[in-house]
Amino acid sequence: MGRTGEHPRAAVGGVSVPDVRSWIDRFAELVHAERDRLTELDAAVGDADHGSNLDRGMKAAAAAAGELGDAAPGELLKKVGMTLVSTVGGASGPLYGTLFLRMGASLGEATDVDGPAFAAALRAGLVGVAARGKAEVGDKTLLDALTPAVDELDAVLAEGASLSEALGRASTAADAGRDATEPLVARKGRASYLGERSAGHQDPGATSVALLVAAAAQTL
Amino acid sequence: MGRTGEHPRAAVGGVSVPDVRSWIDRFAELVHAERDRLTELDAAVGDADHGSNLDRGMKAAAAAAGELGDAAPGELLKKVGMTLVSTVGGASGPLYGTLFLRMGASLGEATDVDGPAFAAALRAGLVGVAARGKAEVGDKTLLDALTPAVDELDAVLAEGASLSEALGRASTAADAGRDATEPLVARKGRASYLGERSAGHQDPGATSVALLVAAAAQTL
Amino acid sequence: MKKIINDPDTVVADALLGIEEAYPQLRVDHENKVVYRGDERRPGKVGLVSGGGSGHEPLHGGFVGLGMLDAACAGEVFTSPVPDQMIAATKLVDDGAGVLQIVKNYTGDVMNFEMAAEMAAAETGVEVVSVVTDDDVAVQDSTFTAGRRGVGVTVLLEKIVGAAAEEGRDLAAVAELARKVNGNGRSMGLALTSCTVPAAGKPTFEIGEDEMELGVGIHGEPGRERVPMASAKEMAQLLVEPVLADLPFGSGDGVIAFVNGLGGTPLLELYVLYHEVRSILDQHGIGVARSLVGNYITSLDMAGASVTLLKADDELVGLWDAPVSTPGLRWGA
Amino acid sequence: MKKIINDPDTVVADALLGIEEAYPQLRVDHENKVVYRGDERRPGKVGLVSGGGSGHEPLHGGFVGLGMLDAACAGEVFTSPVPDQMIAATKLVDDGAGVLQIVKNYTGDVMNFEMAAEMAAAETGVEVVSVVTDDDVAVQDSTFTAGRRGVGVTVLLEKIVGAAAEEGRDLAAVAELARKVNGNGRSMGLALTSCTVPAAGKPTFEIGEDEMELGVGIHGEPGRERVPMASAKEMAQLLVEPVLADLPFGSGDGVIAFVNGLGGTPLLELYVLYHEVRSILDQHGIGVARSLVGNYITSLDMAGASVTLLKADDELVGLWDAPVSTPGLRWGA
Ligand SMILES: Nc1ncnc2c1ncn2[C@@H]1O[C@H](COP(=O)(O)OP(=O)(O)O)[C@@H](O)[C@H]1O
Ligand SMILES: Nc1ncnc2c1ncn2[C@@H]1O[C@H](COP(=O)(O)OP(=O)(O)O)[C@@H](O)[C@H]1O
Ligand SMILES: [Mg+2]
Ligand SMILES: [Mg+2]
Ligand SMILES: [Mg+2]
Ligand SMILES: [Mg+2]
Repeated sequence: MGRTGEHPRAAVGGVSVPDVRSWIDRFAELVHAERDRLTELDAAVGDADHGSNLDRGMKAAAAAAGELGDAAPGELLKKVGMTLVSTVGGASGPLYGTLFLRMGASLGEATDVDGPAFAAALRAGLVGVAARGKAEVGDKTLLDALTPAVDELDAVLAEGASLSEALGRASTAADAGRDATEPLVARKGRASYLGERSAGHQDPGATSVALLVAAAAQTL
Repeated sequence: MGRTGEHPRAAVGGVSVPDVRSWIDRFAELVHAERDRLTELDAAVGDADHGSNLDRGMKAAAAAAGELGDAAPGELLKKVGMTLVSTVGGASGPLYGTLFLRMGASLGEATDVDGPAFAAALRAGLVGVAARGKAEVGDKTLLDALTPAVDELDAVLAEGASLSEALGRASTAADAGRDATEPLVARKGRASYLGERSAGHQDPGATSVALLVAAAAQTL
Repeated sequence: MKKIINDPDTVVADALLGIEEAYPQLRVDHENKVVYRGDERRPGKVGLVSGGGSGHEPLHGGFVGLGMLDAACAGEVFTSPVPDQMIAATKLVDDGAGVLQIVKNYTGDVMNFEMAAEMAAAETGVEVVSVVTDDDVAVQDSTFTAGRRGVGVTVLLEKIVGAAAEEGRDLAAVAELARKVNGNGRSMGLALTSCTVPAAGKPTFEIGEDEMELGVGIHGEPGRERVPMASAKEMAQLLVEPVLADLPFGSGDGVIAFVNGLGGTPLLELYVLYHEVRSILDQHGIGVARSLVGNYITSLDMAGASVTLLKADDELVGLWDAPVSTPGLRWGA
Repeated sequence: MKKIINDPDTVVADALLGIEEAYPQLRVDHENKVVYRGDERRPGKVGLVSGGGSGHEPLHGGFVGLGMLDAACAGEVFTSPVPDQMIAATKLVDDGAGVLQIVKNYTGDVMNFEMAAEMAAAETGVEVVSVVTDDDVAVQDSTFTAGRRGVGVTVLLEKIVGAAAEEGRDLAAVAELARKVNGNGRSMGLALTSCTVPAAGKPTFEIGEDEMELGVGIHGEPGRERVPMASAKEMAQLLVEPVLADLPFGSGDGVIAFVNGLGGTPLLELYVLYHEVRSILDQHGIGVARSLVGNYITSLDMAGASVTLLKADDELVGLWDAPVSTPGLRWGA
């Protein structure tokens, strides 16, 4: 359920452009607040830059979203995706970029975005991320938080719940997925070079994805 | 006064080939015994290799002197000089090498080497060293021990003393010259880069020269 | 951390200013951090673009020039460049014959170059083909990992494929050659010390005075194992044997032998290592057609070295010998 | 101490084996530790011989080849070679036109080369002329010291004089040119860390995380002073200003600008420094005719850099541009 926004065509009960802006702003805030924690997690299994990568990117993305004038939600998400691709680099740039770009493509120029349309867009993003990274659930990547969240969102919406309620349950699923990465042995990304030694550490990307879903639950 | 030697033409009362060999052997022994001390002194003001440089060279020189068959003292000294030049490197190689080469040249093929002839050879060596290194007394170099020793040798011989006695007094003069290098500021060689900071350290080269003269006093 | 820098955040931008000033034949697009050729290029030549995180100099910017790369994208230190950079580079170097991207196999690099190729094709219609190098035998099981890392072979490939492009071969032929080079080369490295990333300010890993990291990656990634410090002869053994075990370098085969310094190791030591590598190759009856010894794909200030062997037939040796004129490799021109 | 060596006592001999194997165009007289040209030399050319302690690679052995040195004598690490080596080198390279010795100004080097020249003249009748480089402005008062040390100018001199010898100039002309180059060049270096001599096994000097040695010598000799760690911009100032103060580099003069790494500093940082050096030269209105950036006269694994400026007229620039083909510097051939 969207908050009341100033956009002329804000779809009450759906996801409006101001809603998307709030989501992006909130995610940027959470990433900034958790920046050091994300980087610490990456120091243990990767190269200690996930927090700074995503913070740099989300700052730029929030600014770009703020500057974009009259646009549909899908266009806004595309802009966010493009900005992330252009500013993050590393593995998470193309992955987060693809997520938002595919969401944007899925929504197209539609101005009325209801719960199922939003969920479909998120699944399109998930499919894009999986294709881009060629990872599967269990490989100890951000897919391990994103996949259960998208599955839960679909399931709860199918029960007839509101988007807001469904996103709340999806956020819980994302957190659980994030926690479940700890014992896993990484099979993709930089952490995979550690082999068995990657077990015992929570995946940084799954941790930031949990923030993304939490931000959605708080704002949409 | 030479020890009795096995050389057929050993000049009793002068310096024979076996005497020269004894001198060289004794100097090599002293250098070997004081190797670490010489290197330590060089560590303080130079590059920590004077002991190893001279030990390597004198080992080779003593061996070369031992191998040389029938020869005059001057030829033996030349051989020692050549060997030092070829094996020591750095500053002390050419300096010690020149000292012995010039002594050898001064004595030529003479087989009778009396005190004055030996003293003249040593002075020729000193002149050669000074020319080679372009240093003066007071520059904190081996000249600060060698010059007073040669001066004292001449003076005592002029009084009519024996070579052995004169070398004993020359050795005392060399030791005094060596000790006097401590407060000096180096103006030649590697130590000169330290400027004022070279004061307060005894010069390694002057220290090894004092061993050279002591060895002469003990063997000739 | 003691480094000759102004600010960790500007080190790459600052270095690009220096590179541009040091080499009048190069140009730099500072906005996109792309180093490219400023000399006259052969018309209609396939464009060669590479790039990656900075900190491996002379790779890649130092290999731009006649007979090697046409452009190189400089990412932040140890961070893949973004697609915008590759797209800018693609536009700069395309002359109608298409562009080959040379990509070292790291997740970030592969994905960013992949997106760049898609976007360049969509935006500009330029045909872009990517070839990935993955020669680091330290990564043993590529089914359960991101795959072998691209290391030393990248240097040899950029030279050889650069010569082929200069010869006028088309995009398909150049790409096929690149895959051949990658398929015939293997590498392994070891570290005596860690590198220090400017932005991190402290060494990437801890390592004792009496141990070395065998199979280290060029970003300080962990290797196969920690082993005790050893002589140059033993190090050569530890590096060459896994390389030989991985590809059937048969007796009588010729190789291009490449001993690479990781940045903090003096040339004097690399020559000592090279001699030991040669001795082992002699024992195996493997002839050395060409040699390369020096710091070419580095890991900032890391002390250590890697060995790359490329099985080389007459074609590869001929292309290796062709003229090249870049800051990092130059001969015949 | 962590080094890629077999034994500190054999490190130079072992490295010479590697050098010989890595560069088919070079030959090595292992008994005398002399690296010399194995390619066809221009008949009747003045022979160019240099040498010095090892540990400064690529200097001098890496500068043997067409258009540069004919032979280089490798001493033990940081220890002057002995006259036998120079005599052997002289005999190898003399072709009737005499031999120029290029000697860095250190007491040991100067005396050993001097003896070699005398002995070579006596033994072989070859005419030998020596030129000493002494460009290190860190040594301020040469009346009370062994004089300024020979550092970066040596590299530029070997290249320029090598070109003149290749052109066919006679011994007197080549020696005069060498003195001109030395007279017009000045250098200054700084160290962030000490080097470690293999035989010593521990760092030559202690230095804190927050300080640097300004004016350091290439054997770790003390410099002008210990100063606090600074930015690349400030370092450039500290190096360039004393160099400019020492020689009347006037506004409008052109220079060959050389930023040299001491062995442990990555190329990335040298480019950052080079840009800052250029900015200062710009401010002084000093044009840069040619640039050289890299590790050319090193101090084992020392982190740090030096700046050399050589006031260059058309003659020097022309000779700089002439073809050269050595492991360390190569172009036009
Ligand atoms: N192939 C992949 N598929 C999905 N996610 C991946 C993949 N590779 C890495 N990741 C995610 O990216 C995160 C690391 O991101 P980041 O540190 O920003 O990039 P880099 O590894 O290039 O430094 C990992 O924690 C993981 O969740
Ligand atoms: N120009 C010179 N004249 C005379 N003696 C010198 C001169 N330069 C250096 N020395 C002597 O040489 C000694 C150092 O010898 P050594 O350590 O073997 O050589 P290096 O300085 O080349 O390492 C100094 O202690 C000093 O006595
Ligand atoms: Mg990371
Ligand atoms: Mg010494
Ligand atoms: Mg010495
Ligand atoms: Mg990264």
